[in-house]
Amino acid sequence: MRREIPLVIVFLFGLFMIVQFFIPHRSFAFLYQEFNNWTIIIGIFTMVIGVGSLITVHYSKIRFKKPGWGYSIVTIVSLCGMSLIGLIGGTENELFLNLYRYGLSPVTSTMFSLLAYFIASAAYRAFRARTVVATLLLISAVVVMLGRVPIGQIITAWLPEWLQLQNIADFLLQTPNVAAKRAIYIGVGLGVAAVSLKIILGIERTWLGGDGGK
Amino acid sequence: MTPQEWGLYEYIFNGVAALLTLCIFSFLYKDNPFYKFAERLVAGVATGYFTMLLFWTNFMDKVYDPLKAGQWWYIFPAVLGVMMWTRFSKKWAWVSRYSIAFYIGIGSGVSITVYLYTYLFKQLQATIGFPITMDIAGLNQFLVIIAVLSALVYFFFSTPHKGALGFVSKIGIYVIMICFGAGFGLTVMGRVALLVNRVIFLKGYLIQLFGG
Amino acid sequence: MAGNVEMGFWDKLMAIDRRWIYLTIGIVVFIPILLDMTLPVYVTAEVKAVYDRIDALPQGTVVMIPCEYDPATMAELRPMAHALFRHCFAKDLKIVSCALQIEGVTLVKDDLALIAAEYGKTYGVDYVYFGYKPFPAIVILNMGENFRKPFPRDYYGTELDSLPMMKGVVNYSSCALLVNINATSGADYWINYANGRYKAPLALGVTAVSATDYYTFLASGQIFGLMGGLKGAAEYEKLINHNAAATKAMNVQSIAHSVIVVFILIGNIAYFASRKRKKAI
Amino acid sequence: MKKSGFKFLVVLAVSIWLTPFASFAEVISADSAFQSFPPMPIIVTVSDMPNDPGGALIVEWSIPDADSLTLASMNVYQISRSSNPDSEFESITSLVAGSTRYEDSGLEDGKNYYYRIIAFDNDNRLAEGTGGPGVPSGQWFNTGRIPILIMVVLFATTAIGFIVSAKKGYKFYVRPIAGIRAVDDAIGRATEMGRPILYVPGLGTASEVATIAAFTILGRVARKVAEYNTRVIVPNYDPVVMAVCQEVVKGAYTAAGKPDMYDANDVYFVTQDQFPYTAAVNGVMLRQKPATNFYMGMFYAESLVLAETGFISGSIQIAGTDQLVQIPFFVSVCDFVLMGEELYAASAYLSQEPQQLGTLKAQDWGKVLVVVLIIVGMIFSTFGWESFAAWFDVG
Repeated sequence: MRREIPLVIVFLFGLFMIVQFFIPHRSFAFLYQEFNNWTIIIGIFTMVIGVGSLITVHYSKIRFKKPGWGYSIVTIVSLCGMSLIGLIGGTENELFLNLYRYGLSPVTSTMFSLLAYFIASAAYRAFRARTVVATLLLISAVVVMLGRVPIGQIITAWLPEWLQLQNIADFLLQTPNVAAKRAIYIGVGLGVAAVSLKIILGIERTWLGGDGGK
Repeated sequence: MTPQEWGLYEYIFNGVAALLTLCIFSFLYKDNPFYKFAERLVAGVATGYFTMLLFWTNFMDKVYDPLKAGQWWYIFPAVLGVMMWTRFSKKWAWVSRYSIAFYIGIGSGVSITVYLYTYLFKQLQATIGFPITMDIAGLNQFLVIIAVLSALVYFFFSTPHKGALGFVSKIGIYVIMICFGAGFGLTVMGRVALLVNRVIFLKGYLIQLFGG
Repeated sequence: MAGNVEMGFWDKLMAIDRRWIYLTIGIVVFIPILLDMTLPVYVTAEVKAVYDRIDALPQGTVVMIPCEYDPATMAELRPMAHALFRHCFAKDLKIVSCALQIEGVTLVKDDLALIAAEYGKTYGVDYVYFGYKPFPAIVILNMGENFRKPFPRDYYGTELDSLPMMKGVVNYSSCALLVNINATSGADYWINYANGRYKAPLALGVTAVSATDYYTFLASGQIFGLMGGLKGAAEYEKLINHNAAATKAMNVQSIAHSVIVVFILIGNIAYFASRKRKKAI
Repeated sequence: MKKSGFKFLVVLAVSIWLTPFASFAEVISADSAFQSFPPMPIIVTVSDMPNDPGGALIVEWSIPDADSLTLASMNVYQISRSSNPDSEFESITSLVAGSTRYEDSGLEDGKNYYYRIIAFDNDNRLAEGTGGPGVPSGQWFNTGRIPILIMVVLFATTAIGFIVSAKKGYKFYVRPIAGIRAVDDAIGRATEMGRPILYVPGLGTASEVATIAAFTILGRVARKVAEYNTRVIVPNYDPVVMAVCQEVVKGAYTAAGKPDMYDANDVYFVTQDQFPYTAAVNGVMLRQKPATNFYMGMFYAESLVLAETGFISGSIQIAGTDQLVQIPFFVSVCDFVLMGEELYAASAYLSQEPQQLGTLKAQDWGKVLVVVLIIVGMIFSTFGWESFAAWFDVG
């Protein structure tokens, strides 16, 4: 019951999804769309568990006065406040939208912009010509970095055209870059097929819990 | 930039946004109470925001409306969804495996064909569809093919990378590294742009406060 | 690392506190924004292709510019959208747009309205905005049949059929071309469905980071043009002769890139110098 | 002047030729009373859209009498549809110059449809024609996807073949992968240092295979963690992923005979928004100082933010993703990286079950096949035999 039925479910629906790929008919297209919708619906319901987990974790921090428990109050209050406003006023009300616009999105974009700093420090540390492999990584990064901004074009303008940075950068992007991506994609395609097959056949069942849910 | 007509409301909201921006930037120096505050605040706000969005748009559109419209079979996914709630109980948590099994079954079934199609066939077709001609384009195409083949060899798992195979796989990892370097270099662009945008925002707020 | 051996200058430089690097980046980004500096922009073929295709369209042709960016990615993609809107409005083309990423719905609405106002264009006559529907793949597929299928009403709740511009505009085939500005991996759906299934001519505007990914599709002919990040936007701004945000940000980028490259150089010099010293000992 | 005179002559010749087709000519003349010469005929063919769910037709047309100049002057094609050739046609769309094909959809299966195409230059209708009937229907097998079917069958039988022979005791060689071997060492290190392990399952949903692969690796990590009495922290982005991770970790503790050590608060939900999630995980890294950070599954722009913060907090870092764009950042910052396919292979490696290793062998044979196809395809394309490459143009 706890192990066999889930494995049967995975097998049946997995097999159906493979078969439907080859059957264009309306009825299969309909089922395909329905089943996709169903997974979305499961996701919607599961959000309750997610929110439950968030509250439990922070509540236990507050209750046992674990380090930083004061910040957990901030989370609980902002979660409840935002939900309440959204529940009463709907998602189109001005306050709800403004809390998103001025409370959430500046943090989102600033977190994202930290990458400008992190990229610099990562490049400083990692791009050292220790080995052939590291050197290739380093050179191709530098060429593309300079070749894609005006300065790179200015500093190599005196060279013959095919040696100018922007053209080398374009070559790197269009030849080795495209080729490596294709190879990786092909490998990923096969890898995904293999893992999916193992899941459908019930060989791979970690998702049922540790030793396959025994 | 010139100051615009702002009311108190705009000053407060933009002030909050500017403050939060600085809170996050402070993380660069080290972890501190301001960052902690911003981090915990947005965890709550974001969850509240997305939960409400899920409820009002997705739940209403995908579950409530179809059921109301008489599409009775939507009771199945709703039941599967509710079964996930058994996770709140230690004793019944295993029931949620049924829903998870459905979810994973659909996902892996779709993936086999879709990945073979978009990742294998499309890439294969793009690689072999061009003739090797005696010009720059032909040379380029030839290089692409050599590079694809050697990078593929790098990913062979069941043979030792020795001898000729070792040599080819070495070329393969070189190609892959050039690809990663190019990817890294290209990304720097976008990331600096993001920072520029935040700086422009802060500058705008300062101008607004103190005049241009 | 330090141990009882004292660290030489080069070792110290190699292990420099990352915050000095952060500080330098901060300075080079802040200062050029205050000073207005311009550097020439070089236009690549993949951006020119987009410009040329649009530029060759006769007046009144409908083009579709679906936009999928959010607050986090708007820095890169908004200038691109602006430049495209400007080009289309200047050529008296008609624009249909939608946003299949929820965080961007109001952003795109505001952006369209802003540029339309610049060119004195009227909503419903010169441009139409569908707004947002979840599950991009399904929406894109349905739009291939009829825009009215996923979007019976536009963003403002008006029925599509009552908008003068939408007369005879049915699906992708009614649009001369599609330019999808996309910050997400959702661009794949446009390639697979709009172009793959419905054969709509498609170009992409993506973030610099994903641009590498889409060169493959450019090479395979699934997309006819590609704009990557601010650079792509700056090139487009140059083509339409309207320097705006992207060109300004590009200047900062040029300097920031050079600084990062200088850092890499210093790191390598330090690395080789310290290695030499160790060998000598 | 000369050219337009010639055009007139052509049109005249065509219209004389058309006169015997009285009924056809009548339709045209009735509609085009405002112009001096009758339009050229358009040959319209309507066929069912192949390999589709139904409800769609393909309308194709050509204008055999038009020279390239006339064709170029036709800048709008108006397409209208009717279920009866004698009744009113309803305009459905107009297409730009150079179009020769339109795919109509949203139709009713089994019904007859007729199409009329009218070509205009700026003011005049230059050509027109009607075609049909076409009857839309849905197909039960997509013949365009036969190559994929062959591939799926081939791959599945090879894989199952290797699995069966593995079960019979056949041993396969697998080459060592540094990132996978590092997994066990990393857990040992955490135990020595008395610090927890952080496992980030990425931003994917539980239906994405990369995330499913991450579950498997988590299973292995959690099992070791349970054996060594360390702690594993799993912050989640997606609630379904969280549910599975909880199941996996709990199962691992149970399997190790220590079910009481499992703490549900260690496998928790953060938020379903990329950067707030990242901010929170950063917090965990800096405050809990995990000895090892695992990043397995789908990662996007947050990859470098996470990896740099992990570096700052001094953790050993092992990443695995099939998101190509992010691999460079992981490669630069992390100690070990599983690139693309290696992530999928990891589960087989870690389990060391012969059946699992069997599928790796099938993957390799898949790659051998691809290598052969590329070489053959290259030769064929170069010698102009394009139908080989076209065979892979599946829809």
